[in-house]
Amino acid sequence: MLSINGVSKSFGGVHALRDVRMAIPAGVITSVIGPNGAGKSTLMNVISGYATPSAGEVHLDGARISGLPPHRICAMGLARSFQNLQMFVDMPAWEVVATGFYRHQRASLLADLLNLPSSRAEERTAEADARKLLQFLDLDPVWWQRRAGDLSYGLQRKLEIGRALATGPRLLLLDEPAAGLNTSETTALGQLFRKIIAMGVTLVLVEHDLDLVMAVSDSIYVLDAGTVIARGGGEEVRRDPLVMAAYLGLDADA
Amino acid sequence: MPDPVLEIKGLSAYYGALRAIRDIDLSIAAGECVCLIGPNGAGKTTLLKAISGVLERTEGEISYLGRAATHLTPRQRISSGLIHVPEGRLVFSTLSVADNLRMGGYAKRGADLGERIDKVFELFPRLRERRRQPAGNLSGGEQQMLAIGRALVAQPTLLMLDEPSMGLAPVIVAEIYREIRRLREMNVTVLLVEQNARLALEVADRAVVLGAGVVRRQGSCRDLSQDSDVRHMIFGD
Amino acid sequence: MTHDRLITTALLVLFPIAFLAAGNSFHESLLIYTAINAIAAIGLCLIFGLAGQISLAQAAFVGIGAYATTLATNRLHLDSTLAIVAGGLVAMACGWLVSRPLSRLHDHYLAMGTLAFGIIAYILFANLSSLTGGLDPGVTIARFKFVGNELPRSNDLFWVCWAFLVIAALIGSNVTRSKVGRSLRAMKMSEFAAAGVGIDCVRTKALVFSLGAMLAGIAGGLYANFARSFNASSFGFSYSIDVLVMVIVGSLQRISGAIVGALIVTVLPLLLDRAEDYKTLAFGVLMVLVVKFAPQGLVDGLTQIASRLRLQITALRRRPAQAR
Amino acid sequence: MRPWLALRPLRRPAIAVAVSLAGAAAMGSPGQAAESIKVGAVYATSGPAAFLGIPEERGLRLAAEELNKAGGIAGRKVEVIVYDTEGNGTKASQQLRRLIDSDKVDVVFGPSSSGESLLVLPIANEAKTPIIMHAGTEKVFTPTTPYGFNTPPSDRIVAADLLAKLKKRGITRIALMSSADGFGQSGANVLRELAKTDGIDIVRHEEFNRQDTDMTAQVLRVKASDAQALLIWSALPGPSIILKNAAAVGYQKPIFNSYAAASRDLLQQAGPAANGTYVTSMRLLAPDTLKADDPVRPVVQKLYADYKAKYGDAPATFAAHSHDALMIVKAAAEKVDGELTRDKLRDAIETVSITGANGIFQFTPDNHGGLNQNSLSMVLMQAKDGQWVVAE
Repeated sequence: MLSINGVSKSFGGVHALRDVRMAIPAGVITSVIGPNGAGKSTLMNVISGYATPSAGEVHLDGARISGLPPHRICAMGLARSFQNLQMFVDMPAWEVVATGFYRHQRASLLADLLNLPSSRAEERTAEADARKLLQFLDLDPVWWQRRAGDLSYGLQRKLEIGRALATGPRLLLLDEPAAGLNTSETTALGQLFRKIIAMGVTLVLVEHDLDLVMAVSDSIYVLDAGTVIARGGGEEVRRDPLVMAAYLGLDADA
Repeated sequence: MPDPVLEIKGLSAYYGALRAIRDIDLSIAAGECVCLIGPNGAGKTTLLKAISGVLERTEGEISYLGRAATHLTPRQRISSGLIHVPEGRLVFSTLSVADNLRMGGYAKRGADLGERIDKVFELFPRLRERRRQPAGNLSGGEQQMLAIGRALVAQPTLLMLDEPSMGLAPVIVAEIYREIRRLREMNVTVLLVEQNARLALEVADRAVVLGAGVVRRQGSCRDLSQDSDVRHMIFGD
Repeated sequence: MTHDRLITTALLVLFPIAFLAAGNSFHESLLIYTAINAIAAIGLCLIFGLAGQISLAQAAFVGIGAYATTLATNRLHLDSTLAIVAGGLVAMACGWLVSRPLSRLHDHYLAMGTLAFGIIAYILFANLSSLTGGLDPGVTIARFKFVGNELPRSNDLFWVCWAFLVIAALIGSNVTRSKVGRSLRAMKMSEFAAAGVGIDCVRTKALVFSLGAMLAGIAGGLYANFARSFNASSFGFSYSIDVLVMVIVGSLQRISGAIVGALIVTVLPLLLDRAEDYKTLAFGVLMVLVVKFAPQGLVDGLTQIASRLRLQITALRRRPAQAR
Repeated sequence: MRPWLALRPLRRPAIAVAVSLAGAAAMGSPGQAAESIKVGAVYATSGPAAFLGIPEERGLRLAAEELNKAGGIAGRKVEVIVYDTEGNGTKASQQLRRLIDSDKVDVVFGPSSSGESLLVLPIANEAKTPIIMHAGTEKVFTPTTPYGFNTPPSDRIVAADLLAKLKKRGITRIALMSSADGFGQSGANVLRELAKTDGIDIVRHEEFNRQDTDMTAQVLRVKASDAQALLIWSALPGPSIILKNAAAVGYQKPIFNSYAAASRDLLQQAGPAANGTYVTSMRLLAPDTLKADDPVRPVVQKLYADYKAKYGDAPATFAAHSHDALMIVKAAAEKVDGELTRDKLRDAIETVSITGANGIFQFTPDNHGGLNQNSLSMVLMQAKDGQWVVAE
């Protein structure tokens, strides 16, 4: 579904990504792990249009998306969350999710300016849909009207997932969704991923919580210093000596 | 039992019209390490912010080192050694590592600032290597070290750490926690908020479990990690 | 945001009452200028308050509207009201054109970009004498006619200004509550995330600049009809700053704030009259106080006080119950 | 405790605004003493045109004080109300309405600049209130409007006088540098028009912004031209900078300045570079260097001395505009029988003849400027060793 063909990205003289190749099939969860500074976030940015690759191309269902601006890529069915929260802090939580419906709202500008019935009906739908989505995310209704910026990191990350889902993506990139969650919340997040997959959305995770990654991933790529150093299923990767050294901090022979 | 460093009675805090934490009582003794655990939205971060004085609207009493601290400004609290390391590694990304550390001495200036910064470099040798680089160029783990280091420059009596492991690779998390243990040896009193409850319960003496803005449980880490309610809430067992 | 519609409606209703009660052409003229300024401020409220795009070019759009209206009235003999609308549309087109290069700039670079546009516009106003009459002698617009009839008194233009203010407030408040407003607020808080949900930030900025410029242009058309004779000096940098101050003092996010800000900025300097240069100082002090104690503007500051008072009262009621 | 603490500071600005607004409402009532003559003035006493507005206000207050000491005008005290326009036309028209409607003044002086004057003139006419402006442009009284009068010599009088003096010195090809503002544009238009009929060639015309900090480029182009002299038409500080630039590039030909630069400030700003430069000026600039038989001399000498005694500084020539305006009102009011109304005052001003500091005024229904070529308004001065002296 998503193919990354020899993508490189350098900032000044620093190579953040070097000839990265990935083929991500539809309907599964693919995870990308690696130490801090390995280039995972840069990779997410290249895929979602926030950075253009210095070399190589990214295709979504055969259509080239590298070089397109983020809003166009979003319109093609790719949504994401952000590692460093990009929250609409002054909105109530439900409205953050409602922003995701923007690209599906069809009322004309004139209708909006004149507050015509079509515009008002659309707003009511968006509000109702946002509530449905918050229920789907299992976010406690006490938070719905709260200012998003006052929510804890973990809950804001959940809102980011909701906002991304509201755009109606085929492919969802989640950048460290479990950061700031405790063990039981992380387990619940894994279950949420399953529900999202069941809706027909393909998932790509960047995550540090290895328990979660091992539990949900169909395949795992390991990135270190901008290159893919390993790929495969959970056990394969866990046993890979390079991964142990670079990521878990264990000596290969320990 | 030694005198409490921090004693809180009936503390509530508001966001707008909403009470985020309610009637919290908490006491921390000198040299103790207490961890705050609980689900997201329980009010852990809010409690730290209320203690450090950055929240405008609070009710209740905070006494610090035996004196009432409720009326103190955040800056006064920092000068008296009550230091908060907020979540999300908030470093001054365009300033150099060394300047970030100097900012730590802002509320507590003195001729020994250089010595204090050197001590941080001893604790985190990787920061010394990168002392001239802008903090924004550091990796996530290094930024977390810098945030802690900056707090240490202010010579904390009570150090409040908010999610020091968040968003870090396991290898880095292990390193950060090694340093937190060393702080304990240096007799710094620590109030730790951590989602990774396993780690927190290992390093702390005592734990406070928050839920929906109130204290649900308090006790020694050993007891609480055996408690089935707590295990259910935190670990989902 | 909740009370905005209510406060705006109350203000809009108070305007004609105040006008009828004024009974003095000076006080009437203050209300007219307040209405005109408020329309320009609502425009900036959308650009700056809602979308977070700082603009120091509002005076330029007011000027474009004023000159376009004058030309449409004097040379094309358009009906006065239509000429004002035409002035708004010309300003809107200009706003759309400049938004393209400006949309790449952020924060103080954007401020400088819009400032540069404002200065260029001013120089053009001052030197395109065949169109604008330059700084000397300037232009004089033909008398305002409502559907062919002259107004009994020149101050009766108030009703036209007020009608346009009502429309501007309505448009402003509809923008605020619709998906357009949501996309603008989203863009203000994180352009990254806004793009991530499919908002085309370049297009959205163009849209809000055009809308804000249109309102400024209408304000300009009204100004031309009220001042009758004017020259380029009315549309200099200091007027852009005045409009910015209105928005900051009143409210960054509320339409009602733009109206309150316009009232303060229009009336206050006249009260501080004998203060000479201290006037500027006094205004500066007011700004500092507002920014320090009511950073969202006076309207928000006051509603905040109201809601806190309500909270205190409920807290007091609750306390005895807790004591038990 | 804390919530109240956070709440308290918010109240202060709110109260300030409430008090101010209440003040605005209370202001409407005119507190009118039946016996006094109310003179309202709209001057730019702050902002970039304050160099005009401040001496104008002082000149007016000084003249009013003198009159009141001497028993007022025909037994009536003179009451002066001055409002600041900041040099802004919109504010000027607001303040004018305030004087007319709220303060119920009998006559209005000002505004300080031509641009503002053109804006407010229709309002004064509509309100049937006499206004004595201090504008440089003749457009404020040509064609005449029923209630509009003016005290300074118009730029047409000044320019014609200056061009005649240039021609007398055998100068027929000049370069013109004018500021890109109302004063400069108006002056340049008049000069171009008069030069054509007077047989003088403007071989080069350069514009600049009055606040620009370097005009070397323009000066070099002037130097390269075959002009016999340079004429600068701008308020300060532009001319001072041009003089310095001209000295720096070695421009040797005579430099003439408009009356807007007729100030000691020019000598201070330009320093030695000002030496030898000419300025066409009102007589108030250096009264003591005037010829003994000059009929205007006693008027300007008295104004000069009184002003210096009261304010400590020598007066800028603009102080004469408001001083003369009040003398004109005095002369007119003394002609009015019975109750003084705005209309009677207007009618009387049209018949006033006095010798003021700006020259010999003779108002008629066709000349609301009161001055003409023969009014002895202008005098050519030259900078010599840091002083202005009469050049003729």
